[in-house]
Amino acid sequence: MTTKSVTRRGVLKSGAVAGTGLALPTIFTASSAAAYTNEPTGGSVTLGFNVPQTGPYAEEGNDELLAQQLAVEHLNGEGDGGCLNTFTSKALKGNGILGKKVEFVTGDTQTKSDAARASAKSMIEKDGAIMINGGSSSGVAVAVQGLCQEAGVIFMAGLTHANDTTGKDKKANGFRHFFNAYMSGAALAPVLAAEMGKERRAYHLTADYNWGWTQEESIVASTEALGWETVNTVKTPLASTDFSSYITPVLNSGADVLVLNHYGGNMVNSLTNAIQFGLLDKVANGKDFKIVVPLYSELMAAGAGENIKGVLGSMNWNWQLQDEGTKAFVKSFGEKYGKPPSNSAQTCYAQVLLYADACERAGTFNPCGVVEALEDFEFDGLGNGPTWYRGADHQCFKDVLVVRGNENPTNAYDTLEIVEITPRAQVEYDPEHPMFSGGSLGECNPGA
Amino acid sequence: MDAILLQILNGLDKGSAYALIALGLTLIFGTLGVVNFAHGALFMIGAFCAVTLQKLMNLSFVTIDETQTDFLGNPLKVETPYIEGWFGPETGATIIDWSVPLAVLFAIPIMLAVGYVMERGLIKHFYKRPHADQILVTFGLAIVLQEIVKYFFGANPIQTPPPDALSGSIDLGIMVGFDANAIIYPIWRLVYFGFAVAIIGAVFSFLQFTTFGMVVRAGMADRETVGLLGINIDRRFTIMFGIAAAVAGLAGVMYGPLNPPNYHMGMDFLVLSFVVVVVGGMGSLPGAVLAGFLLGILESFASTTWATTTIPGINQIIIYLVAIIVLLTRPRGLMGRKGVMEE
Amino acid sequence: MFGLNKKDTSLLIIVGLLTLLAPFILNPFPEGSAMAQFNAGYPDLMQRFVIFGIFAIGFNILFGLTGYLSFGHAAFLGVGSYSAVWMFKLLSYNIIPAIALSVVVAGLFSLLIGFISLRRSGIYFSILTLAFAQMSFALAYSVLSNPKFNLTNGETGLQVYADDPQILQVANSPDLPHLFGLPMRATYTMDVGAWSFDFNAGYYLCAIIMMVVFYLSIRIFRSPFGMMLRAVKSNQQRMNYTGLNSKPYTLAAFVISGMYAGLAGGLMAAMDPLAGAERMQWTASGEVVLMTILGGTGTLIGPVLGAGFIKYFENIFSKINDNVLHSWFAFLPDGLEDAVVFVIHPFIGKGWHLTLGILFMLVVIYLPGGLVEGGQRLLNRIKRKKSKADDAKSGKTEPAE
Amino acid sequence: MAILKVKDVSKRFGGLKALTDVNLSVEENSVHAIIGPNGAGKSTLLNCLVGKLMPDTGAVLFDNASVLGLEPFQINQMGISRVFQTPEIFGELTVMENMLIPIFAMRDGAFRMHAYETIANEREIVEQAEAMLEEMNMADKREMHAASLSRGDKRRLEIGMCLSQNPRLLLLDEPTAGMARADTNNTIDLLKQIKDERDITIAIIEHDMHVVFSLAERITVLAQGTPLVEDTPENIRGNPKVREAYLGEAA
Repeated sequence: MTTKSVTRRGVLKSGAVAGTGLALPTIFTASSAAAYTNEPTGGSVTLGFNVPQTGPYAEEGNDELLAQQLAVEHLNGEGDGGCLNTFTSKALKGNGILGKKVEFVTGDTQTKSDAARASAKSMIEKDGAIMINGGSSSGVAVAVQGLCQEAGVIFMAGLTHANDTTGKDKKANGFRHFFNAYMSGAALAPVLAAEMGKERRAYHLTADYNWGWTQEESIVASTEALGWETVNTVKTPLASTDFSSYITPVLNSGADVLVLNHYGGNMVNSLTNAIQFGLLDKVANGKDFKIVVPLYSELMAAGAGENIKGVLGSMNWNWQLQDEGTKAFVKSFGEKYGKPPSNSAQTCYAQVLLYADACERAGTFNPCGVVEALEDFEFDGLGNGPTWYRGADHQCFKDVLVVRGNENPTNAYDTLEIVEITPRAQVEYDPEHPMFSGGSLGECNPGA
Repeated sequence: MDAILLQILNGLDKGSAYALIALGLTLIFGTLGVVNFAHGALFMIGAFCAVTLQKLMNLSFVTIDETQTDFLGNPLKVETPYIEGWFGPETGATIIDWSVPLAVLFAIPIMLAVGYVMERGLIKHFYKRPHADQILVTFGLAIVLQEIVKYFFGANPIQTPPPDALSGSIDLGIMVGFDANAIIYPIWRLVYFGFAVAIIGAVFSFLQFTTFGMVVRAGMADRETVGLLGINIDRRFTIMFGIAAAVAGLAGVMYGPLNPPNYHMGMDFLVLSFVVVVVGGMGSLPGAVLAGFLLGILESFASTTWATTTIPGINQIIIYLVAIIVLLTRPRGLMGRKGVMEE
Repeated sequence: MFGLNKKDTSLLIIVGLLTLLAPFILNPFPEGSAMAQFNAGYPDLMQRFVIFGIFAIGFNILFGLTGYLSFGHAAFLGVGSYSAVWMFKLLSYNIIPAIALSVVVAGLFSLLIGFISLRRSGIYFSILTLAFAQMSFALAYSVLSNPKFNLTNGETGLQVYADDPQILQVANSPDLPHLFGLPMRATYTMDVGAWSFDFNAGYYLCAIIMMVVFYLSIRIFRSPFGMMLRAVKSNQQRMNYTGLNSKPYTLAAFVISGMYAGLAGGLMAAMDPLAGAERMQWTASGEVVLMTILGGTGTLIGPVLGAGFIKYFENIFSKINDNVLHSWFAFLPDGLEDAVVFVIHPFIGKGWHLTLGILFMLVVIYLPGGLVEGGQRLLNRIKRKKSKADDAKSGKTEPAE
Repeated sequence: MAILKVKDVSKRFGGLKALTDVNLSVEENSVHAIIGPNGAGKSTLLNCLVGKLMPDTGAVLFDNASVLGLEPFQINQMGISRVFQTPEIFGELTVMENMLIPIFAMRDGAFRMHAYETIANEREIVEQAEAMLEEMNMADKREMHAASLSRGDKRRLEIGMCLSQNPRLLLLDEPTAGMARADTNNTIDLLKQIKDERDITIAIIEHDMHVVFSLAERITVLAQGTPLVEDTPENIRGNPKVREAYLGEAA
């Protein structure tokens, strides 16, 4: 009889064969064989996909889930193989991971850190998931990343943009493929300077919680470095539905750029309101008034409709990129689901493949082996060109896109156009950068 | 000065939505004595009437354009709305452009029917049950309605833009003697305010000047007496519920162009509109309207930089703070009658 | 036994057996079988069952006995969680001071809010509690998490960082919540044939605490104090004219239920040392109302059943997806199979909110006494049938209950 | 000795004068009835006596101590119990529990946190309650829900609950309103029995002359918010002013 910190269900399946039912109960202690949490011992390995399925981000979650399912198909050698054909690492053979068939379970984060941890725990404890992937907010990502660190499984983050995820809240067992607020600022700044000039006065509306603050901080820092002036930064409650009373003061504030540090429903409404008040038709300080939305997503663009025309922002990835990895992914996603993937979907797809590849290269599912294989891993062929998973903070570095709301979209999917592909070198930063310092990765935790 | 005027306008605009929802809520409470937690859902259903009409008008037939390609490189499928096919591209486009105002007509019968079904099918059985039970069952109904809408329309907000002629903004300042560009205000927001005033006026004059309204007002004052006069008050109350539902629904239809509708907008407004009703005085129609506009203005001023630097976080809690203060100091609300639900 | 009458003692014993044997009862299906997805016997969910059970038991002391419908109890749970995590950060990972503080702080907080809210009754009371809870949520989510004064850590949730003082943390004690060295995550897994059962230290701690507070709630229900609370619900006028001041009684009930909520919040943090602001939102308060009503307001066991029901729904039922449905109805002809799945689809998986809403409405309309009343009606019907049969045989009638 | 004194009490509601300079005194161990036509101010006066309303001017003294400004529960603790026009009982509770509550209140005061005790262990209180039920002839109904009792039984229960506290003054507000003749007679008999067996003062506000003349020792006639006359039943019967103001309608 032994005590351990997390169950290892995989082992039991083999034990089950030996059991002879209740007549002669055979009591196995599961830990004898396992070296780490949820070590897969049968012919399959279980991944946990933790995405919002209810609540306002359900669509985002649904898109992630589609991509994750596609990744599983490709790993198991079904479909057209997608990015397995373009990925520079050739460890994956389309025969599952380390010869084990890939299965998955899903959980609903509800975009609440509590619920997300509960569903992640359920997948780890009940379903024996060995890796958790997905999510659509930084609060959730940090909460689930912490849990995975404690439980001894790998966390491959989905959409999370706050600096903290790989800053003060970074964890050895967690990896972020998505870009972050600092990188948004660094990528946007030169484009803003080129398009709007170096003498601009910016007014920030910021969602009043962690992510909003870090984004505001990043954008203010990078635009002020350009020579811009920050007129005012105003915090808006998360529960706001109407932003008119925040927009009207902008009109006569002397600002000529409005930066909306909002995401999701907040962003859709604040942008809609800003357009209503005619901000984009205004001339201030002798210049055309501009609006910037530092973090864009396809779903937000769809929600904001016509209002995004001409509005600049940044993205992690876009289906209109022309590299081979992107084309392969868009093709297999588009043919299966009839629409192009969103950037959070692409992140989840890439994360699943990266995890599987790391296991193959490490030759084990042991989280410590996987961490070692992923740290400072350089690859290409998953989109965004050459990419580097930095070992110091588990942040991915790759090209960042600056996009603009398309003035003349030809269909429902090209509402955003790529303005600039900011090269990776330009968005890199020191791991000890003040916006990221404070936490420590700690040791990888295999759980046993 | 102009900044203050702008915030008052913003407040009146927010207040319009609050007042319309609270008006229906009070009407239901005053006539039927029912606390309806599903009233926010009626507002949301109204907004989705506009979405539905817009979708119906955009029903399209597909032609293949070989000259263009879609994102996968296949020939592009071009969708043309049937309406444009029937009326010609220009007239068709204009009709589609005006879908939100047209949705007002579309929504009236739907909302009346929804209200009728709700009252006859559910609320009727709760007249004699405690308020707590009414809150609970309508709370359940609100969840069900919003989940149904989410199932059909998804979780993402859907734009319902105003007609071109009514989008954009106008310079109000010049009209009242300010400098040019001092007070620029979106046309649709002014339309919304005007619409709210018209609806409120219509409801009040209906209650004031028709026999039906007189009976209902008498019923609000003393239900049993009117019942004794041999007037079928129940049937009139059913109609009243339908009207309250229609008022909330129309408020929702017209709100769409301000902020795109989503499935949880009803819940977002629910708590607020209850606060409005309580502040105005449970069962007082003028109170609901007054409190709606007052709270809207208060909320606008609380979100100014001046307010948030004086008291950090005031914009987050102002509404609740007002509710607490009013309930503790003047439980009958601003215009509530003495003794009505005053505990 | 324990100062309870026979009926209550047997209820307590049944509940005790059910909670202690929960690892077996909740995992009735063998591993790897098609039904295994309905197993609920894994540590996290078992912990949630009892923790929300505690929350609902406490809520029922207020709502079930006095009839005051609070829409703000989640705030006390949240405050309890925050207090507990702060104890982890400042003192050590030992859960005793954490849980103690969470109960005390929630008690004080509920005293303050109760004192103000209870100046009104009926729907006004509900709205006051709602307003307070929403204020607490807004404060916790953003205002109190600003970098200058970070009490709650906002969206991310309050958690323990490596550079926290933890002045009482002993060098070799576990680096996660523990009870004098026994980690709350410690799990012993027993395999019997194809079955597997988890025995988790945290669960058993929660279960024992729930037994204690369940026992206390029985005592309160059967005490003169409990009778007075029911009198508050029944007729406050008569109460006041009988020389009793109803206000301190309701306030006491409010504070007790607030402390139960704080205890639940503290235990949540002890099982998982992270406190998020969402657990204070008014919808979270609505959830405990749903639990209590679904299970049976004013009954002893109802709230526990309701809590279990909703948590099972949220964690297990929500995972049934179309693939699972197709495998269930595979025996039907293809077209029919698709049709059946199409009809059921909106209600399962991510549609579980819809099903829950409908169920909740049905319960409020037809079963005001919740699941407990449903069970009783069923039992009575069976009994009546049986007694009719007996009557026919022996010609005797049982005395009416 | 007068146990209850009402001195110069006036009360206005907006423009309406409900009570004007009411003076009244109730002698200890007497049965005192207050009668008057509808709208005479009987209920307003009663509410002033029990703390529900605050008169604009004047004083109300019970046993020479002012009751004005006190909460109903405090007035009850001074020894005044009230019976309502429609019986106010704890409908969802059993008859036995209804009887237990006032006895607990007698012993423990306005509030006590006896959350860990068991009712069954409070032998003394249970016995008192049982005795009182016995006295009210309701022992066989002890486990019934009070709401399911007949109107007459509800009234008996309410009176029993008041008596269980051994009040010095029992206030009755139209105790037989809306009752069938048989129930009314039963109630009269019950009140007579109480009057005979206990040291208790009874003040009764009543519409029904049959009840008033069967019970009262003194009668105050209230008209238009002010006492018209106070006298014994015999004299009241013959008083022409009263006939004019009140009985005239009935005659």
